[in-house]
Amino acid sequence: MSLLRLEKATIRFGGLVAVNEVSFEIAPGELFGLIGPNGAGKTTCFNLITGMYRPTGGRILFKDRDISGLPVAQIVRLGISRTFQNIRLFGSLTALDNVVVAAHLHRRANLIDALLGDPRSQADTERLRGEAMRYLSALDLQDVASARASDLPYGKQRRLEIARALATQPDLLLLDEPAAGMNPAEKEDLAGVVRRLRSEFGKTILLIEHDMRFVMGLCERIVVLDHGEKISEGPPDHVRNDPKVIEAYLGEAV
Amino acid sequence: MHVRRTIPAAVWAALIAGVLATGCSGSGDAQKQEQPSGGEAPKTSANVRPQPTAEGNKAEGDTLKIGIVVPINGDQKPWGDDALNGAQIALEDFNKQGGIPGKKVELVIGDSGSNTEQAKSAAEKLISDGVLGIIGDVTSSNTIQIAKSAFEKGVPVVSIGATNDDVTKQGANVFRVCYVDSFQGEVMAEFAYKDLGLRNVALLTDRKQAYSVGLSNNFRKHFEQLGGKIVGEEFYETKQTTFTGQLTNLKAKNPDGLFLSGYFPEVGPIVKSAKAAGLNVKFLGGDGWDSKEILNSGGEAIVGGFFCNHYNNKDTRPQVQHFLKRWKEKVGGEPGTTMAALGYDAMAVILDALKRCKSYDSKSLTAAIEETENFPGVTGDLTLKGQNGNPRKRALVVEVRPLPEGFVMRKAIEPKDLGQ
Amino acid sequence: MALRVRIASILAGMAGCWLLDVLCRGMLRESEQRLVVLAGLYVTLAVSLNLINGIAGQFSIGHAAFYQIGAYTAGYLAFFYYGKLPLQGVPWLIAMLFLGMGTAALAGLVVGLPSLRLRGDYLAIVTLGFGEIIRIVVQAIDLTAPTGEQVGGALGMNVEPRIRIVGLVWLFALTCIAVTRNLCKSSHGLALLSIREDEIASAAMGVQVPKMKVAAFMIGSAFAGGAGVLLAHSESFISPSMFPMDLSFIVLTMVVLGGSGSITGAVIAALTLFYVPEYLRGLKAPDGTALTATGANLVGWIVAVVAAVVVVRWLAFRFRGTARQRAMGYLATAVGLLVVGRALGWILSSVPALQQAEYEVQKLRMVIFAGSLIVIMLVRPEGVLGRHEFSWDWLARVLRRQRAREAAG
Amino acid sequence: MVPGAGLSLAAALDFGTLPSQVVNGVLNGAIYALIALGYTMVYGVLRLINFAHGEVYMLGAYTALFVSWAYGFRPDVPPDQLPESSLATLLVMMLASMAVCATVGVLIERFAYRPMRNQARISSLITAIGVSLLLQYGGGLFLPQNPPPTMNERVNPYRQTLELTLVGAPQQLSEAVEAARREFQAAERTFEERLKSEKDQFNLSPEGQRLRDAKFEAERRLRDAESKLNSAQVTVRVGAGRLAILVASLLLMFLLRQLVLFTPTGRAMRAVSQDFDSAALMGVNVDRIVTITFVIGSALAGAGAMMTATFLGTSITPYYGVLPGVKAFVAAVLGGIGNIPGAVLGGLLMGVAETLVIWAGYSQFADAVAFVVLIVVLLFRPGGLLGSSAVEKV
Repeated sequence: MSLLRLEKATIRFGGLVAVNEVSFEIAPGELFGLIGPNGAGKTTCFNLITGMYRPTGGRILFKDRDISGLPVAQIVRLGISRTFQNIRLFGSLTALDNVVVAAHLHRRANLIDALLGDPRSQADTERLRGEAMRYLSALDLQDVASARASDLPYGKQRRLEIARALATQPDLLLLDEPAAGMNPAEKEDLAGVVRRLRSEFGKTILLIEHDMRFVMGLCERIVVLDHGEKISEGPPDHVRNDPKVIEAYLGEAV
Repeated sequence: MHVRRTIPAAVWAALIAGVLATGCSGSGDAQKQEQPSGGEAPKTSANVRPQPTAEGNKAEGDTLKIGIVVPINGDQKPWGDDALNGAQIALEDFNKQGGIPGKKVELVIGDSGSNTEQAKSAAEKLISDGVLGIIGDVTSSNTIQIAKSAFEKGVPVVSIGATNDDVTKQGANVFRVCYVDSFQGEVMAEFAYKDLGLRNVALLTDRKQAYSVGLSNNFRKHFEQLGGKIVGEEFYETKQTTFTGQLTNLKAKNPDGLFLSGYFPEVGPIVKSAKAAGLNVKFLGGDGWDSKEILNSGGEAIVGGFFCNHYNNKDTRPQVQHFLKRWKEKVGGEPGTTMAALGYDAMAVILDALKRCKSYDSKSLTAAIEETENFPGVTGDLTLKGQNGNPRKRALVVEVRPLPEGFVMRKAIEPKDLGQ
Repeated sequence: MALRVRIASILAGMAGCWLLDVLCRGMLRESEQRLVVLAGLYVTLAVSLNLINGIAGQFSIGHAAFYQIGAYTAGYLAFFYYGKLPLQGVPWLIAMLFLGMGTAALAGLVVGLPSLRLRGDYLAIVTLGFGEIIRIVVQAIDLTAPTGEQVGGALGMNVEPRIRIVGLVWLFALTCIAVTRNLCKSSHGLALLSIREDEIASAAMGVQVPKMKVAAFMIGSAFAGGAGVLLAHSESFISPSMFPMDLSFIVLTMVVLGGSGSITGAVIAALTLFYVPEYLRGLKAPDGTALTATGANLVGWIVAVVAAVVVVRWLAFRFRGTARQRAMGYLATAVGLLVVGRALGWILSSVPALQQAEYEVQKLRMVIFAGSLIVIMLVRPEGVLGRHEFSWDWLARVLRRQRAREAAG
Repeated sequence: MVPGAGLSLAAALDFGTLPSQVVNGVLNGAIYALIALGYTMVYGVLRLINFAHGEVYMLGAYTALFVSWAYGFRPDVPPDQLPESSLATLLVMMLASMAVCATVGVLIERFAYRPMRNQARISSLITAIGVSLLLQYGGGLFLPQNPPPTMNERVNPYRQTLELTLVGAPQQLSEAVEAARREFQAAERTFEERLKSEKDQFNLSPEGQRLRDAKFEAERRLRDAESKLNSAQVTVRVGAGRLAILVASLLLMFLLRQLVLFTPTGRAMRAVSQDFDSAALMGVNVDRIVTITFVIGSALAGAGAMMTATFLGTSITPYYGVLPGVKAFVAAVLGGIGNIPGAVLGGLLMGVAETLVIWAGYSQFADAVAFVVLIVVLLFRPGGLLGSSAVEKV
């Protein structure tokens, strides 16, 4: 059984076909990579999966349910969460509150309780805070819990995004270039974190990355996109030696 | 879990009950204050005005304070400034003639800021500062607010320019020196029907002004009673700049005359563009027209129009000539609007009453104002005695002539001419 | 524990309002009581707009519309039904309060829906337009009273009965504050804040953005509507001219001036902006006559204020000193303002034209109001309180620090 | 008036006046368009709703008025002593008010908006509201407004009305009009004769009254005949001055578009409107560009104010700019704020929508219609008619 399946997913913006009939499958528990040169349609692919764009063709199935066209918030509820390539934290909220917002999916109090300041809502908020703190610790951010998100250093912001995505308790976690702008040591660190996400939290992970070495070392299976089309799929070794992939990347390099 | 949920609900129930409880106790007092004053009960019979029960203010020391509430900020400022100047001239005249021996009359100014809320604030401030009486405001909607506060406190109000009929129904302490819209509407309806021979008239009403809406309604009522026909009514709002749409509609209705119940800043341009739209009809209006500015803004088109006014600069009555002379000395030029003369009269009426007062407090001032009879005001001889606060005085029908002439008095209509 | 604190604070709030009511009735003149009522209504308006504008980040500049809807719900219902139902006096007012809140909340729903598609300035202009539409529609509705009188429309209408209870108005304001504060403290409030920060990321975290936005609009408008009901019954008269576009701007100004998103700030700004023009109205010279300013004085003060703004801005944004140095700087600027203003006025009074031009301060009050608005925004763009809130913890912290300092020194 | 009497007056729609009403709408819309151009310029570059734009416009109207007074077109001068006006007079008035407005605009930008540039947008909005209130109430202290002055109509050399007959009428109708006119003239002459022997024009003898009524009867018949003729032929009347406003707004739209699209300054403006910081890094002098934008935007307000003050002749008060300011802003948003042809399109559309509602007999709702149109358009095109509602990049 596959957790996520793309069936000829397609999206056009005017005349531009950003993603063209891309199909792949992710099994539960997999660490899956999505690579490709700039403008290959990787982030667009993420936007399709998370419901930010509505596909113009094809289907996207999550746990065998067609999710194409559902509102973003509902897809999150079904168990897909993501980070953003250009960090989108809630800048003037604290790190902790950022995570609490994401954890709110699992609150029990309703809006009326909140308005009346019902103890139930207060207890609920406290519980969410505790939960959020747990995710912060998991990513080693407990020290900065009460700092404003926009005041954090870049690396911590990246990790806070992951913590925040984790707090929605997804089955599938989409990471959009988590290692962008990091030095090799930080990347090594991050790779450890990603592995731990799977081992400790049991998440399935789909990640976009530019850095070939990072992806090859981390992922079990990789899909390569170029100009919106899938050009290769398979384990790292297969992809590395695929002439189409080499051409795509070399073509870009030249 | 269930228990925890019910407790706060109970707390909230208690809170709401508490609100009701505090509210009730509060209202008890409020009612106690209001009940004896008769509340709104006497309103059913139109001719009996509720008597204020409150004592009102008493003069302290040798200063007699009179309040004036007029707009000296906001878009009604031109009227407010005129009325204020008029009132100040009246006070100076009064002092020159000896005033009240041993006493000093002081005019305390309150700004109504051209809106009802501030008019009320200003009036209440003046009342709590101890004024014996208030004059103002220049518009009906503001005056109603002032009258409400003054009624509660038993302080007399002499309105300057509130022509709406309802204003003086607020209480027996409310008076005015201008005629009412139903009189004005009737005067113009009579004039239009009988003197001008108009049969089909269209109305153009400023929907934003209570004054204009009321005047149009009154004109319509009386004109239809006389047998005339209102062929159409269109609306605009104060500060609009284009009226071609409404005028094109009205032209299609083919009227003999157009009754413009609004104020002069819009009336001038309306008349001009009515002529341009090919409406060659008689233009009629109310006292809102009165400003020499309309001669400029209405241009050649307004010449030949008629409106109802309180007084006329060319009037040979000594009061008018004296007023114009004093205005020239103090302010310079000629008054911009009719509110100047009305402001003078309002102040003069209250000062005249003050002179007749036995004791210097609001109550006897109210009584003295009520006793005013044949007072020779700038805007005509006016009688307030037994008139429910609305003066018995004449109205003038004024014709607009080209500039050197300006406004020319055509007809003076006394209440008795209309069988009143 | 928490429950006991809650009950205590609810009781304290009610007791406070009752006390305020008693005090007002005992010590204040009727006109001042009315001002206290209006101040309470402005506080309610500012706090409820703060919920929409500051907390949920939905740029709304048509708040007067909801105020008007509440007021006219009360007005129309009183016109048609008062005296025909067993409800009388205060219970009637309470019933109206809930009905007014209900209709305003529905209107909030209507305005909230465009907010799903529109952002920023586009939403702002839609809310502004909504306010104008309501005003114009109300203005076009004429009613005929049983006595045959014309009411409604531009003529306005009486609202029976007249009920002015300071305590009730402030209890309503306190409820509005409490509800907003409860919301802010809960995870729902965080969800709203996250929408203000980044709508897309917020949705990606599973926040039901449309629902929350509309909810914010509905709650905020409901309280404005309630305030409208209280206004109608307290003034006992309503007309469309009481709800102009400017009113929306003033309320918006209160929110931003206090610090967008800060409830405390909204309350403080509402009180200040309401009372300052009233205070200027009553300003008198020492001898009791109306206070006037000569042209020379005016020019002197204007120059001094502009200079002070420049200095304060420099201190606030560029100066890298300790807080103490900065505070001294502000103090010096204030003293300088007084000295420079006085001195310039004195020097300029030798110019005859400036000396002869005299203005009554009453006539200047709106100018002073507008001028101070600009000055405050220039000196402190994030609003007086920024995003800070008053809390007992904060007060305790400040006091503790004070004590520690005393112990050390 | 019974409830809803205003509504019941909405008689059957009169399609005879429809063409003239559409023309009226376009001409009214041109006024909105003219002011909206300035709004949209400033917004396009700064993303700031310049609430003080209406007040700049007001100052422009006062400037034009003062210049006309300096030319001798004072309101208290009898018509026969007024000087002759010409295009040159109008141009001087326009240049003066453009200059004053540009100066004021630049001052406002320099002292009120520029210090706020790095702050939250809503803070600068409040500053803008403050400036707008300050100019209104400050203007109330110094500017003549008692009574509110109007431009003397003699300033405008183009006072005539152009009449355009779109569809001709049958011969016999115009003959009937001629016959009625002759009858009326005869009746009028008889009455005038009689009037000479009357003492007072308002207290006529019975015979005089009969003749007067006969005159009115004839006049009414003439007007009936005329209106029959009018409904048979479709005539559109256009004030020459108002036509000038339409031409000016179209011309200015074209010029502005050329400026923005094809000049280096325009290119810099577009760069600044995309991104302040990047534009600055690319060597664009941002402050200079913003100043130029304010100069152009405010000068446009000045030109618009001069034309409306002269050609419409409404009273000028310190609140002169409030309503046009709001309407123009709505027009700019309707067309897609920041988009120059959009501002003109939005203005024209609003004008036509308002006039059509008046035509349908609901003039009390005319002011609300602009907003209804706006809301409906924005719901379907969230970026306005010509504006691009850019998909936010994730």
